[in-house]
Amino acid sequence: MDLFFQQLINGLSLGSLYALIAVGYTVVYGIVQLINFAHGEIFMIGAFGAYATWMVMGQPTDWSAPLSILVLLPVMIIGGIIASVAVALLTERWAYRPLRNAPRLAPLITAIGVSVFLQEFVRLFYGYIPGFPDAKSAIPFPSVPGISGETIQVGGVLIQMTAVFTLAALVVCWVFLWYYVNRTKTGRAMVATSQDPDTARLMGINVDKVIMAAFAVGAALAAIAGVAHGLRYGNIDFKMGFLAGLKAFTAAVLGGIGNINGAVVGGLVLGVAEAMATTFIPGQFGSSAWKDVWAFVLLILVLVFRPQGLLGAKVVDRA
Amino acid sequence: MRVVIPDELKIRFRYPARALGITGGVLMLVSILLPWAYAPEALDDMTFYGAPSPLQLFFAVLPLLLILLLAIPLVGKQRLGKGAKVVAWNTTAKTASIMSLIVVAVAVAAIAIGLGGLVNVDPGGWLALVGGIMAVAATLFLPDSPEPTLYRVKSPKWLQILGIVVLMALLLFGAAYILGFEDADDFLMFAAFVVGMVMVLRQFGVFGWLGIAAAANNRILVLSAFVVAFAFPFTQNGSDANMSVASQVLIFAATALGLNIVVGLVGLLDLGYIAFLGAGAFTAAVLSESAFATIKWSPPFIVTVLIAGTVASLLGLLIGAPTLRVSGDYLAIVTLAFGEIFRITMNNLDGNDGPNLTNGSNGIPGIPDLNLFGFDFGKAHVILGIDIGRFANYYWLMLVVIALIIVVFTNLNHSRIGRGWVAIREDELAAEAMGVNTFALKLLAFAGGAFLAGVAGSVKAHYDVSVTPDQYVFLESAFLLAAVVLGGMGTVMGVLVGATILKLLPEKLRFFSDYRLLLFGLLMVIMMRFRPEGIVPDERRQLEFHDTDEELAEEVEEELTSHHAHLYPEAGGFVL
Amino acid sequence: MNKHSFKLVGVALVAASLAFAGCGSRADTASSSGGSSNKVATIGVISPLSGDLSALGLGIRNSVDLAIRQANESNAIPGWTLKLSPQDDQATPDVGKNAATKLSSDDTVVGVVGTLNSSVAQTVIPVLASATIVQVSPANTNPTLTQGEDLANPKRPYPNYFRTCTTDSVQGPFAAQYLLESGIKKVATIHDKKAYGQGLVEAFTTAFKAGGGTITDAETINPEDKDFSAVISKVKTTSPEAVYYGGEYPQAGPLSKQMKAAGLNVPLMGGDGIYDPNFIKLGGTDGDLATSVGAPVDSLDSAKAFVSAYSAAGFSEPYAAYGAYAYDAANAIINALKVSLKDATDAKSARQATIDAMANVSFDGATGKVAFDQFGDSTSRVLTVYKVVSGAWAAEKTGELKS
Amino acid sequence: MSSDTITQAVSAAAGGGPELLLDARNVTMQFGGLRAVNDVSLQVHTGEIVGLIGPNGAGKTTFFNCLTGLYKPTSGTVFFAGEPLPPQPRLVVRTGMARTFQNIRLFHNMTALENVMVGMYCRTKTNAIDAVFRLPRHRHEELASTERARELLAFVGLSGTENQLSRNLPYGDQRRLEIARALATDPRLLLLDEPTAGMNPQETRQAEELIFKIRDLGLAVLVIEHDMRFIFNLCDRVACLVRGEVLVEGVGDVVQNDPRVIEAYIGSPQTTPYEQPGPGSGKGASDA
Repeated sequence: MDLFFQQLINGLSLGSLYALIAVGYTVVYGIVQLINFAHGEIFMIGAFGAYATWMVMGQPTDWSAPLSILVLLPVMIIGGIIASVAVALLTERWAYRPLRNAPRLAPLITAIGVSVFLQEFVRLFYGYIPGFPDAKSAIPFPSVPGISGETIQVGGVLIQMTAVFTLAALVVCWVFLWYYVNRTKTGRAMVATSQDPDTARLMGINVDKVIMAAFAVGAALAAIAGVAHGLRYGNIDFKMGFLAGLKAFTAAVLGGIGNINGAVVGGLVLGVAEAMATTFIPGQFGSSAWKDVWAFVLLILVLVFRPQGLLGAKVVDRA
Repeated sequence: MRVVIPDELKIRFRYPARALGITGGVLMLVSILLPWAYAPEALDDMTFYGAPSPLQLFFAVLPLLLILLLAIPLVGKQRLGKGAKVVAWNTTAKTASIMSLIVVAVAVAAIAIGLGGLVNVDPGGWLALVGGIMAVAATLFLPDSPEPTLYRVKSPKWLQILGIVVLMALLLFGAAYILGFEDADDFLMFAAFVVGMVMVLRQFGVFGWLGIAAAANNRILVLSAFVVAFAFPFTQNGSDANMSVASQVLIFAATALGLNIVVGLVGLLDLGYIAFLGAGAFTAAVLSESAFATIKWSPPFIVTVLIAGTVASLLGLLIGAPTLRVSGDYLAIVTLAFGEIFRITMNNLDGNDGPNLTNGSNGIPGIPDLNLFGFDFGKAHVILGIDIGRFANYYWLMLVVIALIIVVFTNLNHSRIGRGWVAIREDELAAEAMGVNTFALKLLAFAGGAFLAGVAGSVKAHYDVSVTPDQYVFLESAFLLAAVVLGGMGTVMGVLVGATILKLLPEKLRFFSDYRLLLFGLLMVIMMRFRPEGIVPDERRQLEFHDTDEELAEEVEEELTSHHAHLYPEAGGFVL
Repeated sequence: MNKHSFKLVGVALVAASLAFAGCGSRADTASSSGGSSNKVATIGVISPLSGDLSALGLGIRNSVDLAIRQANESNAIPGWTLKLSPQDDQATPDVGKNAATKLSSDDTVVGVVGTLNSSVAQTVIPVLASATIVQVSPANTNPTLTQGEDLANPKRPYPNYFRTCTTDSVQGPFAAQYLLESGIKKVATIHDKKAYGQGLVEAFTTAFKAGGGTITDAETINPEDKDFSAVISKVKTTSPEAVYYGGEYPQAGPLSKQMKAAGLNVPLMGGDGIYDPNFIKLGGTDGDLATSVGAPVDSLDSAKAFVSAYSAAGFSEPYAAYGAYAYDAANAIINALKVSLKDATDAKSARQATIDAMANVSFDGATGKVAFDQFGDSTSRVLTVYKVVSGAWAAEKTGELKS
Repeated sequence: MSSDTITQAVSAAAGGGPELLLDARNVTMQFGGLRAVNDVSLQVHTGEIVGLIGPNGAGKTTFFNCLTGLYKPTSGTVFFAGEPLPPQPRLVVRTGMARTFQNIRLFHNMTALENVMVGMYCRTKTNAIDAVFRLPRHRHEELASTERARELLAFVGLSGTENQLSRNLPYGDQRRLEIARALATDPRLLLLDEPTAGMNPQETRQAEELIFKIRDLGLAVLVIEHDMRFIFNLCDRVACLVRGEVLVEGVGDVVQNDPRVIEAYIGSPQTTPYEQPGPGSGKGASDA
């Protein structure tokens, strides 16, 4: 039973990571019907941005735990968010916006191009920043005292502080999103645009701005996920966005793409499913080598039996 | 960027400009008699007086054309007769001068970079540069000429055929020559020259004329294209180095053509296409006589090909059936996920995490060469006194496979099914409401494309000798897609061009191999933004991407009308 | 720069280039190249010079370059000048094959060092074999490359293929031997399903069980995995005393870190794939172990010589994990060439003789004694166990594998 | 249009001579809280032209979509030639019902001829094998369809436009091309969604003639239209749909003079309980 709860915790914390990234896919899709294939790379950029912030701060490693959690970590997160939001807005402006009226294939192909470009750009040029390590292979992510390596024992279950951080980040972001979508002007404009862009435009909503806001919100969450990823695994690399992005998209579809709650639920379900598959599928196919396969099989099954996703593909109306 | 010179200036400086342009051309011509480089290492040794190198001689063609283009109109409109209107003299001259300057610039840059500094550029190079700049400046002052109407000129059939034959011969020569370059700088300069010639001839109207000639003599065009492709190995003097590249280009092109049915004709984005190639390759490997093959049954290759294609298309059905019903966007990601599933599964079927089918990441090595009807593909054969090696054998086999795929591609495209595909691309709902079975048609394309990839994969398995899962990763799918996008969605020629560029450039320009993927990502973005229809566009596709361009619509229509006989041929023939 | 000086420089440039431009004609090109009458033999390198694995590939290229420079300086083969021809395989079989074809159609090529990846080797070897060019790999660990598909009845598939690194079947048992001697009897194994890791774990498992140990759990991960928590939780329930990992440092470092974070405080042990400073940077902790071939570099004179010569040569990239093996591979070819080129008129005709001479090659290299058995495998069985001590690798025990 | 024809058709329908082709029974279509079509029943017989009128938002197009399989009605059944309607649009077409769209949905980048040939898709049988190997079936069908497509273009008055891209055709011609494309599916019932929208009077007259020509071929026609004069000239029977319900149904004159219809269109004196139709307005309008 301990094993079950242990895997549940493992799955939930992995799932929160997926959920944070999945929200970005869902918000953007809800508004422009574009699968922003490069969103995984935005997540990667967030992690590298946070790392850069840490470097700029003089690589602090010996701060006390409270100071680290209250100052170092927030500053790193903000650095990551700035980087990823900037890149997301630039790609929106230069790559996607000119194609808004093009056939659907065009922005999708562009998105793949952007994705490859961003990966390679980081790989080739990150190390050119003076004093920065070469990003051609994995870079060790700084550990934050008080979180990295700390654990809590609950019964027979060991909970890592990084998992607690990821889950907490998800909850905070979720609350923030609810507030943003339901209580702010831009948020409500977003809902309106997702339901009917043409009417929204006629009503005086600046659709360009709303789309930019959607990209920015998604990127900010992805950056937080990037930091969580770095803390959790202790290293970051230029390829980390590919699989994570794919899984997050799966999570978004699982929950119902276009539905923010769906993205969160989908992420958590996917994370738990992966963890459980490793433990409870008997025989050779239960090996962890198959867990990605099970995740994608889940995606295909959802598309067959419930294409609208677990919570239904609603527009971004309720966060 | 467009430099606009006021018309009054153009009229006032009409004659001086022409004279200046001719002078620039002459300077460039003279420059090849002078050394361009200080040391022989750069390009193909341009250090001599009075003895131009081959690349310099090639280059000289451009200024020569420039001089002719500028000088001929001087004889007067009356004397030129019809020629005055048929050819866009001034615009072509402008193109020729710009292209000359670009080639010179590439050469000068290559010398400077190759030898370490501009100091190493000798007077000849500078002279050519000055001449080029003069010519460009001068031709900017010439009034624009109307579009060339060379293609409207009626020409006898023998002339048309001759045109096609000359084109094909040039193609063969160019291919052999361009593959012969070892150094990136030579290659780049020659490539710049070729692009320059193509632009000049296009501006002159030669391609318009050739297009008509080709449409009128379709069979001859197809036939001569294949004769040329077939003859290519004979130009290699038994050397394998280029045949290896050439045969890989063909395998890549064959797969990209299959993908083009899915992406180009139906408009479905398949990001896991490489998995179908892999499925074919693994099937063929497992059924081969390799000692590592896990199934100890080795049918004749003809049977293996069919099984490989069937396995791939069954996988296509398995993925397509659930996803083709939902929005096309999902398909992109599901196929991507499928590509990953395929790779991981092939990795896992190693007897450890699953039944042993593929030996896991070790793959299946030692696949023997093909032996069809007693013809051993692994052995060199002497034909016409020239050694035809292993790679050339596979090259020919792939040529047959490509021919097959092209026939499938064009014949399906020009049929009831092809019309259904276009309808789906244009307006799926309307197509469904008009009784088109959109789901079945999409599935047909998807599974059919997979079948062709499976067939190509089964040849690739024998050609590669070993099949491992890490050959079939997402990046390869992205490259295939790039070949389609770059070349032109929905066209055969486009994909052939795209595949050649994407395989050949990295092979010849190894110095930028680290930047290959970066450029590739950038290329996709730029193509989608500025030329989504690709290098060799399909007219209809072009219209779809430029929905508001009415002028283009008129143009395409004119084209369609003039090609009508060719689009709806009398029963029988197939068209390219 | 003002106008005047600009003009001056221009005039000077033109004058200088007029003066120095080669004043010959095209006809006398042939005689213009160098005065030396030495014949040229080329050693090729096929390794990833770009992409993910370029650090390893460039280290290989540089080390071969070093060996060739040294041979030319000492005039190791009288009458012959050795040349290097490095080819990028981008770690992909297709590209590797093109590189091999290119080398084999160059008549001066007499030997090739490479490849890094076993999968690339599988397409490269047949091409070089048909041209009878000797190939020595510094890094391929897949046993089937030398012993054929049936390891129980080994049969050499390609006579031209040799390697200086040891195969998995040597390292695994040595690790088992070490753990048993240190009193560890319960071990869980994890590997990344790649040829290297899987082979290592299989060899380890056989030897460990034979020595009386128990394998508590056998798991696998995907090479791209980041999250090992599920696997670790599973392994933890079987309470092993150590974890033996078959794979490379990019996964092993984080794995070790996540193990400790999840409360599995036992050492992680691996092969030479994790014996890299990056392993520690990425999360390897004190007490983790690795085996590597040969005696420690600072205990071997030939190794010290290599390290100092490498740094003196001024390469911009480090020699990395396989540099020393590549250096030995190049020297093995050079040693064989000393025999085969002695009476040869041209390089191409000496190819078969070079392969034949490889069997008798024996010298002290950077990784220890270099010689090949009847399959083309390295005969060296000296290995060292290294341990992470206060954040750095330290030699723990050097010994010979008892077979 | 003489009144003879109308009486003829009506009496024929009453006498049971012509076959009952379309029989929609109590069709209701609900989107969330919005009931777009409420309990609508409608019958169309062979050789009959039936009009469907109603103000904007009355649910005419939604009703069309229910008939042609684009929507699955929330409740109610549609029978075609005695059989319940298959659930998919393309199967509906096969049973013999074809439609045009309110906002023209031609395949813009195909030529007129190709557009019509797409319509023939469901009546041809060439499969992939035939097409790839150019087997006789492909060749025969291809020739026959080209021939038939030319005939149809001529029938709707578009001879000579075969190779023009449909996007380049004048607006009126695009409407006709859509009709030709629908005819190419060999329908027994043709559904026209506002066939004269945006046309000038002359074009409207031509459209009228075309529809009569179609009826004379033995087809039934169901037309949605705003243009009152056009519809009452044309139709044997007219149904007026308001807020998703059938307000009145009957011969043209009857409907035309019904005060409720006039009201629904023109608005009403203050005393009337009905409001201007529009989304979110009061309770159901029908008291029939």
